[in-house]
Amino acid sequence: MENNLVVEAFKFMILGMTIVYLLLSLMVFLMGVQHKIVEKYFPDKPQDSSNTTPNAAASTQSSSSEDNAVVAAIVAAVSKYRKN
Amino acid sequence: MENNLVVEAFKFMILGMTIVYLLLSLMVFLMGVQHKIVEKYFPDKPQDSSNTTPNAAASTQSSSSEDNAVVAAIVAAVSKYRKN
Amino acid sequence: MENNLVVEAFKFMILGMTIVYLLLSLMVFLMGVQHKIVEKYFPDKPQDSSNTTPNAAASTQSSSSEDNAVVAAIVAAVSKYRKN
Amino acid sequence: MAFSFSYASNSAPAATQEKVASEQKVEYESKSVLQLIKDFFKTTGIYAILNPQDNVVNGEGKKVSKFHQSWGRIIMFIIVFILFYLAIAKGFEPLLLIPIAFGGLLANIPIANLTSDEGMLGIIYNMGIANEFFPLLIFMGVGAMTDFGPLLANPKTALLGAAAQFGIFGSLVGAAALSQYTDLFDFTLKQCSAISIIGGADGPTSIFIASALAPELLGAIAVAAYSYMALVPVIQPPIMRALTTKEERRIVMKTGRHVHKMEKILFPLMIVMLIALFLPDAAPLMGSFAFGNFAKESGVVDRLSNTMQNELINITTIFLGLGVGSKLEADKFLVPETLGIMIIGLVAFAVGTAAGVIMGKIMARFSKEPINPLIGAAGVSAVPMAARVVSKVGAEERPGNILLMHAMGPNVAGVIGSAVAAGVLLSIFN
Amino acid sequence: MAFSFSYASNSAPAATQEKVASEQKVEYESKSVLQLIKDFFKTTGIYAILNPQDNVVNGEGKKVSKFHQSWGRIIMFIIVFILFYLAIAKGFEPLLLIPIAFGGLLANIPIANLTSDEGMLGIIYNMGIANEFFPLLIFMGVGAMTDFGPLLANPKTALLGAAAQFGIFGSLVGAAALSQYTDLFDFTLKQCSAISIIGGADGPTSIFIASALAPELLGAIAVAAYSYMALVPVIQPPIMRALTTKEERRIVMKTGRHVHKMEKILFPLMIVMLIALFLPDAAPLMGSFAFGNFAKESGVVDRLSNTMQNELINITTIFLGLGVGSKLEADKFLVPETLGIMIIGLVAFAVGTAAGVIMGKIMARFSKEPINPLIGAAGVSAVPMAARVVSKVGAEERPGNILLMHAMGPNVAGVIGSAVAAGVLLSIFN
Amino acid sequence: MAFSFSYASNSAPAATQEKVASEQKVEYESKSVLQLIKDFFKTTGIYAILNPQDNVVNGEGKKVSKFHQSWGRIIMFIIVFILFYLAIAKGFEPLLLIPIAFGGLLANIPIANLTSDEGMLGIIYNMGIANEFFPLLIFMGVGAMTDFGPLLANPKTALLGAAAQFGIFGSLVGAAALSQYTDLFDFTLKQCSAISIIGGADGPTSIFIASALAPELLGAIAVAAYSYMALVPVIQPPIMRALTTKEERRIVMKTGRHVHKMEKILFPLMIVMLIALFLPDAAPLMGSFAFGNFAKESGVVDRLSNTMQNELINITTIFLGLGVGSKLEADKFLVPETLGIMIIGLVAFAVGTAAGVIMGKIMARFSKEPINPLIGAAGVSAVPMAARVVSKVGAEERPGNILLMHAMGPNVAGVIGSAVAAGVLLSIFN
Ligand code: NA
Ligand code: NA
Ligand code: NA
Repeated sequence: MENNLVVEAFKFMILGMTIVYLLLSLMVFLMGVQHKIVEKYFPDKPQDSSNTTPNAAASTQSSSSEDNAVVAAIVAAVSKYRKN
Repeated sequence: MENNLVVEAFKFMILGMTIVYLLLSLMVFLMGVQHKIVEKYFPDKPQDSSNTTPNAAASTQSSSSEDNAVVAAIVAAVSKYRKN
Repeated sequence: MENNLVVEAFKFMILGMTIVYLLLSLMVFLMGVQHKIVEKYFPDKPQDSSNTTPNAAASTQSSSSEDNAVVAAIVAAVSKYRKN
Repeated sequence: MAFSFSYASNSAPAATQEKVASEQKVEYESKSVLQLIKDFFKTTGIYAILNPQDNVVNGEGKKVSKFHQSWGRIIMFIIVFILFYLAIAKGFEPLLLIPIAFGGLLANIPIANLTSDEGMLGIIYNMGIANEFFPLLIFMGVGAMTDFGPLLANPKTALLGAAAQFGIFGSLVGAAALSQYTDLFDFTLKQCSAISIIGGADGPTSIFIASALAPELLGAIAVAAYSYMALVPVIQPPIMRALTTKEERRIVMKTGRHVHKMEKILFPLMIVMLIALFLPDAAPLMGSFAFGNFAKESGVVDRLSNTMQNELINITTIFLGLGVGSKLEADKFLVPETLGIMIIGLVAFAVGTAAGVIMGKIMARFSKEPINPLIGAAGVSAVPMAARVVSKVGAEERPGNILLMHAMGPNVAGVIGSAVAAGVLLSIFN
Repeated sequence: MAFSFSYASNSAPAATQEKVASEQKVEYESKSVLQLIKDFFKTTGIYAILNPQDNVVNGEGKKVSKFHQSWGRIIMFIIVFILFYLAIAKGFEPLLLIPIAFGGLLANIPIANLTSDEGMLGIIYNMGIANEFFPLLIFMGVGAMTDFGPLLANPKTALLGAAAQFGIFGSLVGAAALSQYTDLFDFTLKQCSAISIIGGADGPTSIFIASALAPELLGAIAVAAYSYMALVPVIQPPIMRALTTKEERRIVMKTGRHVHKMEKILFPLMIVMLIALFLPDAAPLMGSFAFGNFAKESGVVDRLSNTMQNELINITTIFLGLGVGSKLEADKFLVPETLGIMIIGLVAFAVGTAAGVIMGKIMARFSKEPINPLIGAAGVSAVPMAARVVSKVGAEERPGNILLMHAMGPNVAGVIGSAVAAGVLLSIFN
Repeated sequence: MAFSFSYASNSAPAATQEKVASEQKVEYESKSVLQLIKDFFKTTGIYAILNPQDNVVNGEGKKVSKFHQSWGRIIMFIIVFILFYLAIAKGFEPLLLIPIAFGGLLANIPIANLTSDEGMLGIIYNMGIANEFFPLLIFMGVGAMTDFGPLLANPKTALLGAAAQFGIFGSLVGAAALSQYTDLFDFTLKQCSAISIIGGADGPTSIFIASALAPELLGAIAVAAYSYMALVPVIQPPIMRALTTKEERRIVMKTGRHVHKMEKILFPLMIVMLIALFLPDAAPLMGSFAFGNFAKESGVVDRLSNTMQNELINITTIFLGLGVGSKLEADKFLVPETLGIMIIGLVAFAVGTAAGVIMGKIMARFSKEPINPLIGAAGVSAVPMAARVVSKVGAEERPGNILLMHAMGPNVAGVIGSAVAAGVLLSIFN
């Protein structure tokens, strides 16, 4: 009645890694398509430079980043108040 | 068994508009009474000028107002911290 | 069937005040022990001066403290943004 | 008997634990890799969309037609993408349309069944929409943001807010007529009432009433209400211009009087007492609204007032939006009734605007002080958008004529008027 | 049979949907306009107040007397207006009295029945008061706001916080005596215990214990607790002056020692371990409190600590207040017991203050370092108000003698002492 | 009969009230002071720990062994103190470990039974963990904090995030082998799957899957997941160095291209559509994540996006931590399975890292542009810690070589990859 767990788990691995790779490959492909479409129909207006963003992404989730200067923080506070 | 909807709806309209007008008229009347009472018993101390307030009311509910200067925002931040 | 409430309440008082005193005395004792342990194993690095803290404790729970200067508030805002 | 014994001996743990244990027993049957992949494919959304089944049920256990399982979902995906476009590119009430549309997007994902009682959207819906709680929290926050100063400075403008409620009752008659005399729609009186409240131009009120009177129409009503509120700058100006002369639109109004702090503190209490005495059915809505406003004007609980205006309303907005969005499931939204709701809602809006402007003209005639009839249009609520539109239309005719402050009076009165109208409708059906 | 068949054929949808459908069937009977207006008038609050009925039930389905339907509501409206006045004009603990009183205002609106399980206030009550959850969240926030530095600098002042709990137990005996020997009140021991905790001068503790031991008295206990906490500057000084000599009040205390960060981090953990080992019945209260304090002192989760001190406590305060206010319904509040609660609560407060001061005098006699007996009064809790009052009374006798810091020790110890007393009472009845 | 009559006559009130009344009847039997103290001593935790009983049940009504009542609790206290130490002194994911460990501390207090359905921790658990809601709110907030710019700038790095999921599936096989071939552990396939997801290095995903597939292992899985996420800087570098040459680690990557705002707005929608079409079982996780990200990138609902990133995620984190901590009760945590979970989790992490790095080497070989294989290690998720570790290890070999930006691509792709893997596992068991 009980299955051989290892055999089953191995099948899961094959299924799982296949799906993960397929889906992320499809995602990679679609990112490319999307990039081309955007490039064509939205010629580059004010661009976000991706160089600066990772830092922001990195700092948000950690509570220990002390990189921001006082001025930056005030600007952030101010912009928050503006937005609200 | 089923009523004529239009006739019923029409009756609702008569009832509804009557109540809306009555209640808001009563409100108007009471605002006047309240004004007189307040004027009599609370001679005008520091007054809120209603001229300035609509703007505030307008800005709070929208997320797009960019009227406030940086200074105003800092003051707001500061006063928030004081209050908390 | 019904007890004499006063007698019962009196017993509760004896039990209650005994436990309150015992537990808080034990707490006092342990605070002393803890102080000695900390003093021994954590020779005094940057110390919190307890002189200044009560004020902070007092002000947080009330909404009426107006002691902080504008500068302090900005610093607080800034440090909040840094922490987040 | 034997089974029950062995079962008992295997599962010392209590109820909860037993359930887990028994689930684990039947958890999984061995399959070949090929079978596994085949089975996996059957759990994909694309399979579900291409192969609609007979026995698929929605979050409420109701059967879903094959159309709603396949093309229906695709159409809904297109609709939510249009809503995203309108919210982002056109600035249509994004604070609510984005969560609602995203909720709609998630609700239409096949297989996942996120709108069931155990699903993410169903949990949210049951948390605060089924019981009508979230709209009240929104109203609390809106109350804490509202300044009744302009209304108190010029009380009689409240009558403009009363007139605009004709949008609600007029369209109620219209909806009834469509149901009675056409075969297209077959709304009940309750449904007609829930739909007509769109004319109140007040999102939370619409959601509150729809939850109470016609939850099956909630999605369409909410989308219509917020869409038309966003369309205020498009819908209102032509009506305003058509009903007024150039001279009327050029009227300059006098600056309002000073309003004492005490008047502002007492006003929300007066409102609650009025409701308590004359229209208890509006008590949840007006009570929440007045509580928020009182917290703000009292001046002694700024912590709470700020929380209502910010964190609490924001969190609630996120949940309200997603929860309402759960009603954008294809089988609930893609029904003929939705079209009716859209049409009636639009008419209600237009009629409310017209009634407000006409009332403005009447008041202008009989008032000693000059009144610009345009401010009547703000009576439909849609705070503060409608008041801004008034100011803009007024300034077109006479640059520098700032009507914003004067329009805020009818505008906030419109919120009260809509809640009163809502209370009347509830009282009829209670 | 025929009905059941036609019913079934008309309502393909599942359970929920069927309910809606059947409701719609009986939704509305045609009426003349006159009848409609008459019926409407019967749903007004003024009609309900002027024409109390026999079969009116409150939110819990309990019958409400005619007095409580009519004059009762009016008296309650007056009472909540007085509470508003006290909160705004006199600054009486507005953060809780305003939501509580507003909840009471809404709870007494006739017809609306906001305190029923489906009503706005009933939803809030069941969300976090019936299960005693909200007071714990408040305690978490208070813990995150509390600085145990002054207590750690001078541990033996904790004994002053112990002494002040005599207010609880002394008034427990008093309440029992009133019940036993007078016909005015007839409190059970559980009720006596719940009432006497007012002497702990700690709002959330009072609400927590009242929910657990005597939910039927919750409204009055909460109002008494917060009112007397607000009255600390009025109640305490005369008692303090009566029990101390001018010389004693002039005593200057030495500046406390420095407290190491590590002591502050360890303290909340020590508290939890003490409670775990000796008084598990106080675990919810002290566990929440210690969690908040530990989050703050650990220094590594400022995000969470700030959230506890701000958004979370604010949101909870709004709900706690409204939910407690739901117990200010006339039929629950306007009962003889309320008067008893008010009297016993006041006595409890006074006795607690006196016990603290007397303990202060005893400690002053036996201590090597100078102790100003006034700081004993801060042992009743009511953080930080009681400590401020001590400082003020001290400064009256000797300007510049700042006792605030020294009074904070007994003050925060009083919170612990009250929670311990609460735990003992719970342990007796569990 | 007589009793029932007198009972009825004494208790006019309705159901709820009657219950209170009857409770009060039996509330308390008179006892001597000595008996009272004796009884009190029996309600202390120290008595419960020293005298474990046969019939003690945990929060779920399941019997607790004598070991788990006595030594078990003491061991758990030591474990949570170690967790506190690691969180505070070593900075191990304090935002989650501190609430989890404190929840564990409270859960192990004897007598108090805080994990029962009426207890503080049980209330929290049922509020949002039993129904898997809290992890989704966390994911919403994480989505609102995540910037997909680096991934969009270099899409193919997503494949590194795919490779690292081998940690999940590899350790699933390992867990199955341990269960099949050893007598130490006896995990079911569901349990193996829930455990292996630790290799995804994503806290909310782990908790979500554990709630769904193996709630009985939730505590251990959550602690393992967050502990190993915190240990990323310890676990990963040796593996990274072992699998790469010095030359490979010194590779400098080109600066990414500019990413258009529109790409960022469309990306979360693309993700949802992919999930809707191919993996609906991942819809709750990826839907929440995409909603948060869409709210942020849309740029028109900053109020909501900020709320998700701050108040909402903070409040949820507090509750999620305490709720998960409730599963650290001795009788649930001190079982052999926990050891197995810790071992398998560590292996999963290591294997995932290795798979990512090896995939990095493969991609480096076939790519036209230079790729530093170290960035593959970031594919395990653990955002942003893993990316920082990559940057640090890279900078050791070539100071000034900032890989952070390049590692963020696989890092965020790892989050998606883990959610996909989780969805596949759920789809197998649904
Ligand atoms: Na309106
Ligand atoms: Na106290
Ligand atoms: Na991952």
